[in-house]
Amino acid sequence: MIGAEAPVFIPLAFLVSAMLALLLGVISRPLAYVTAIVGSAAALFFSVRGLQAVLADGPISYHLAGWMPPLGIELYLDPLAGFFCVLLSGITLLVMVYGRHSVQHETPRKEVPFYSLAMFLVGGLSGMVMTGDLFNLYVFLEIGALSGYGLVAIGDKRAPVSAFRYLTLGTLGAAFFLLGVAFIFISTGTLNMADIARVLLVSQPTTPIMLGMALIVVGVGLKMALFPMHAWLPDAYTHASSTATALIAPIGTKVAAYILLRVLFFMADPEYVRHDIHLTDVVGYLGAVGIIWASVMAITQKEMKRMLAYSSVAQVGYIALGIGLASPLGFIGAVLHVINHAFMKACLFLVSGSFRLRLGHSSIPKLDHGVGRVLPWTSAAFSIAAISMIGLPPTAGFFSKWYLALGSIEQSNWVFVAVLLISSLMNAVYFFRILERMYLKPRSASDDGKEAEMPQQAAPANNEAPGSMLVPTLVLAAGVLVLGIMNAWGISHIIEPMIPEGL
Amino acid sequence: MSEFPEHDPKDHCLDESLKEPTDSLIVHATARGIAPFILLIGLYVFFHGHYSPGGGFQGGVLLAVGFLLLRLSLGVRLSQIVMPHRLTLRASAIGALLFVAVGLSAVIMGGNFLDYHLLPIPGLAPEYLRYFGILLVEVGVTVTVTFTLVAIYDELLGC
Amino acid sequence: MDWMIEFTLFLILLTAALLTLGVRDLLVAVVTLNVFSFITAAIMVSLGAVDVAFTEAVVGAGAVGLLSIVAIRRTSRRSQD
Amino acid sequence: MKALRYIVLVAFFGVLMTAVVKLPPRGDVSSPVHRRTNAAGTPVAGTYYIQNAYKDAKTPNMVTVILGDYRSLDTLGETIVVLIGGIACFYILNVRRRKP
Amino acid sequence: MTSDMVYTTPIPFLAIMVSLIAVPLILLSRNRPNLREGWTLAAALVKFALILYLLPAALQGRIAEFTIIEIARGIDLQLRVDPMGIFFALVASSLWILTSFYSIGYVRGAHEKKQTRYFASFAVCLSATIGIAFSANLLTFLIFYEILSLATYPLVVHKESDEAYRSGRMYLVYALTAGVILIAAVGWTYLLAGSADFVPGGLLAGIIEDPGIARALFIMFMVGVGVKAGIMPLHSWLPRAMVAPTPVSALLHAVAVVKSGVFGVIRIVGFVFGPDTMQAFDLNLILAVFAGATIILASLIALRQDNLKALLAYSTVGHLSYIVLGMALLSPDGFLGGIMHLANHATMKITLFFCAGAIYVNLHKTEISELDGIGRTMPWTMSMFAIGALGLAGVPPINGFVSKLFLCLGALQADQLIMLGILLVSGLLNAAYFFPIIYRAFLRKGDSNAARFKEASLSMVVPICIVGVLSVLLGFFPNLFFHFYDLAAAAVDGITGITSDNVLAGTLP
Amino acid sequence: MLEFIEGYYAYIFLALLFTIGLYGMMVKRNLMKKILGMSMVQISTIMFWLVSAFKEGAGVTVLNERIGVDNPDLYFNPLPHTLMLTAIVVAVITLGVSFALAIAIYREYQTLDEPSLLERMK
Repeated sequence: MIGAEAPVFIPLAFLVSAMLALLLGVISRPLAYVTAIVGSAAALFFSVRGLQAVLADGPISYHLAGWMPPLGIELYLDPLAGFFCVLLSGITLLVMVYGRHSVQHETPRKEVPFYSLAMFLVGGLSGMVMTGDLFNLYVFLEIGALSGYGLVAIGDKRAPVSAFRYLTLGTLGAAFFLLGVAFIFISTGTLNMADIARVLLVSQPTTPIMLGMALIVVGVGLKMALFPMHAWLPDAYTHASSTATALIAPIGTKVAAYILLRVLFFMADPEYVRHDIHLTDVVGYLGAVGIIWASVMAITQKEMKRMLAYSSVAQVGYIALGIGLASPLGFIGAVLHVINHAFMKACLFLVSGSFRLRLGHSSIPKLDHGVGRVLPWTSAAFSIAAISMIGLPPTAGFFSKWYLALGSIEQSNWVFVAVLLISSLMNAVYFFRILERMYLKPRSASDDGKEAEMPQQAAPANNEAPGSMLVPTLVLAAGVLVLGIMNAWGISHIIEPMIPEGL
Repeated sequence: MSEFPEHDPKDHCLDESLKEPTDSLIVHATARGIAPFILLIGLYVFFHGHYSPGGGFQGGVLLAVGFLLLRLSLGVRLSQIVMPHRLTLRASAIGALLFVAVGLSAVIMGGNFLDYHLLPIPGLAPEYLRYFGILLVEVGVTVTVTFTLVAIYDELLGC
Repeated sequence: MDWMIEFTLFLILLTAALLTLGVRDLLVAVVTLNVFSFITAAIMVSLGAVDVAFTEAVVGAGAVGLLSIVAIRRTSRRSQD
Repeated sequence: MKALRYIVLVAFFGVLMTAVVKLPPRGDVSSPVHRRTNAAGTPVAGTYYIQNAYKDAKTPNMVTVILGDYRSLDTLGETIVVLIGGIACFYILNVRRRKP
Repeated sequence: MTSDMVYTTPIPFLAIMVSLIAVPLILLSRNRPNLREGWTLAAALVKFALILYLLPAALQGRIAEFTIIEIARGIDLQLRVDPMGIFFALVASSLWILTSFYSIGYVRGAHEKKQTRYFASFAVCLSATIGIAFSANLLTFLIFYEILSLATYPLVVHKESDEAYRSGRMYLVYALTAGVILIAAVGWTYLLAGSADFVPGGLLAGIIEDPGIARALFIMFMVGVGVKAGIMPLHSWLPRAMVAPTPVSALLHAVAVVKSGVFGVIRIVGFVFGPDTMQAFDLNLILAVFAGATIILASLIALRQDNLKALLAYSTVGHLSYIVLGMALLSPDGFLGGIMHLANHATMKITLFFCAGAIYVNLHKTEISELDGIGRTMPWTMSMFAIGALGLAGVPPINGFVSKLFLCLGALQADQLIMLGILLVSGLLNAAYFFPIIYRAFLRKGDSNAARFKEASLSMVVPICIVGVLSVLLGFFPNLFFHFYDLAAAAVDGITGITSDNVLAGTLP
Repeated sequence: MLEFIEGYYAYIFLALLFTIGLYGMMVKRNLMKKILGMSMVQISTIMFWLVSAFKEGAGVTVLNERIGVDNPDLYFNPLPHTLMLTAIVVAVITLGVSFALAIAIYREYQTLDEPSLLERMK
């Protein structure tokens, strides 16, 4: 019963809890936190039930207000979308649990609107994942985007400026998207994605449709920070508060990437996108350039959050590269990387938030091995996520790169192979720099403590982050490992059945 | 309205001129005179949305503009009596919740979300249930729009 | 020849747009934007979208006008370009 | 740098033009949007709404019916967008005043 | 291979997990050194016992398999205990026990810091090494290979000096670069063959037709494993990594890391490409040229070293290439000699490193020129050093002789007289750089102060003596204890398809 | 030619308006000007949809008893109108939020001009 209603209950759980957080926050501020947690937990529950139902009985098409799809709006839950919702609500739950101290610390007195906006953000994103209607997608996109602008605007001194840039570029992206939808709507006469796919199969592709697709790619590309359109991302992630970044970074751009996959491979005929308008090639090569460029930028950064932001641009490049391959292996790689990266980046940003709380900064040159001592578990979580980002087995990051590499080799696209390999090394450069400092760099000349001989005297006290922050971080780190080891199950049960026919 | 002095940028909160009732007799008279009519037109536009252009959003904007005119003429402090700004955001949340509640009541009755013809109102044909469903939903929209626009104005004004 | 009226409206619309972006006094720019909105609404009526035209008129003159004027009042009237 | 921006603008306009002139002309009744069924045989939404809006909801204004019933999820989204706008402004601007 | 020869057992998995399970225990007992090192020893012994338990079945030709999980689409994380694998696992695990004993003496004697981290990393390294040994397919191999790269890094930078950081970074750059190239090569192979399993005689046999692809793939593989195997243009991390504590060097250079690289070469030559494919595309020549050059050049460089550990490092580079050369010969005796040398070199080189470590801990001497008369100060240590050195030079009856003999026979079998010449010349060069040390130690007079008898601690001397004696015993009886010879012969059977009887009839001394 | 102009002038003007808005966002350096440009981009997109809803010789989208619903060609297409209602709301709210951000920026840096803003951010 609940499984069949899941498509609408998942976003509603978020949206309603956002409104309730606003109302209950009047009574007492912590109540907003509780509401957010309850809302995310409910959404997680519905997502899991939905995924179970989908895996058991096949995709669910939920007709809003009871109208058939081309007339009414359709929410479409297939295994991939279901899994995505589980991921989304799971990470949200963890980040929300984490948020308690961090939000109080970084944005005091604003907890109520913060939790409300955060819930709206995720509600919009989950709607984007499931909706089967292009215009409805735009509405959910704006829900997510507007709350994102708000969340990013509060942080350090520069946050409003970066939020402003995010807003202008994001709105421009939305306008491009809407214009592209207009072109497609005028040419096909329908807004339902499945319906458009049917129309495109029987009709001859025309210039407006091509431009429409291209505009949609540009619009979504702006949202997902594809290479030349990423200008908003580093600033926005750096200056926003830790919890906001930890929420937006892992899932915001990923959902946009997911939409790109949906639009390019499910709404349009992959064959057409690949051969007639070479859209996937463009996306793929932009991704490749973005990987290298952003990795170089990440190496030069001194602030950890900013480095992670640039690394996000690079990781988005991986996804774009997988899309650009336009092959089953590329599809698997892209989707898997979307999932993996969500876990890794969430973990890394949570760690940077814990650093800010306990060390008062997250600047790389200031780190020393005291960090490994003061925050042993947090540092361990960071290490696992970092190793996964580099792409070393058996962490999750290795496997997405593995499939991407397989896909590139399969198509004899040696440029992509080289980009993948070189970027792995660049990732290693900027993550090992931190790991080395965290564990090895001596705190000062006097403190070269011989641990075994004089335990706990020279060593700084263990001052681990509070449990509400530590547990989500560790869960995410464990998730990185589990995702790595279990990836074959996920691929064969969820991703592989979803590979579109034309690929 | 056109003559704004270049104010001191350090003054973060609102201008004193907008806090108290306005000095200008013309603004005062027109605003206070027109505001009730605008509110009335807003209500009309909202309720007549089923038969002519108009509906929740337009009605809501008009209502909000009516309240804002009162804000302009009476000053922020006095107009709190008409519309206290502590309430605005919460009221708009209630409006959105009303929308969701209408949708969910259809789910409770065994239909899909927002399927109005299953609304628990006895004795009406499905078409008229839809009619009232739309109306109920538009009430929610109107409430949200009205109060949110006032809230945004208040926030921008900084009080 | 309805479309010729619309054509003229479009020309005015573009002029208003360029004017809005061109003037250095932001208050003037905002007022021009209101004019812009009104012409938009007029074109919408000409296109038969009365609902949208109504909304655009209400929003462009009422909401956006008030909000933008307040925003300029809280910031600065002058612009470098 | 500035020249590059202008080039981008002109190029963008040019690209838009190439596609725009291939669209059905303004007012064309046979445009895919106005047909009864589309190329794949499914009913086109706009036409269905015109013909059935009154039947389904006894409301003469078709736009209201679509807004409130057929595509009510969009309207819910719209309402939420409005609400978010209010909360975002509150979140961004409502800071404690600094004492001079 | 018939199916009744394959049986499923979790023991290989357990053998890998034993040391991983020990890691948290070691970390938890960080403040109680005795308990901590107890865990290490216990794990080493249990691991060795588990592997020894697998030995009888392997000698009967039965192969243990264990599939852990499907790790990627179409590829399982699978362990298979074939003769080659258990051969390497035996070498690694038996020497780990000795290294553990020795480490305890060394780190306490040298007052190393961060001992907990040291033992933990050590345990992870061993897990990865056993994993490499038992890998059933390329991806499993790759996964353990990368874990090994990572786990070794903390050991290399253990000293935390600037030099150690530089070496560590260099090591990482080399290892990770090799790792990513290996990933690409593995992926390509998987796409070509539709599988990544190690197949005796060659997974790619008969699949590749384009010589360009074959060569490109082979070079990618060789770069991937060649870094760890120290083939010449890729070797330079190895001498730099000498800043690590000596037991680490012993482990790195005699057992775990470099042997994993060489083991990778064996796997790739024998089980991925196969002799026929190698021959068909002249891949063996590529390998032979590099290996031969490495042997000679490394020996020449070793001649000029004054630092004892640097000398040993270059000697290692040279000897690793013996094994690689044995593979490149593509003759049964060549394979046999190479595989045998894997074990023999391990015992000899670990002896030498242990001795170098004992000298350092005891007398704080690292340069060869300081070793005058040390033979009288540390007689046991230096005797064993002499055994190891002579063995490496190929003097009978030490086990180095046996493997070199097979290598020479292999060269004859393959009609590669140039290679034979290289082997002989390098033997002389080995003698040339080891002899001065022995001469200084025993025949020159040192300063009177150091001339007193001052042997290293017992936990260091005993392992040194054990490995030294083991070297000699293995020279006399290649099949002693572990049946190294039988295992190697069985592995060669698999690769070449020639039954061991033929080999035995022709060549057994 | 006249026919072509009649059929396409609206689209062409709107493409031009979109470009003008884009020009405002890209070239103008005052944040308020950028916001105005953004608004134009949105409006032009909205109008683009509305042009597609126009039918020659049709009437407004309120049911007219005299016309009936047998021939849908006699009413404008109501779908784009509805969608654009939503889009306008979104545009207005985005505008409101961007004003809020502009005020927040001004409060922090006392300027809205990008060059001096960048200077003061250092």
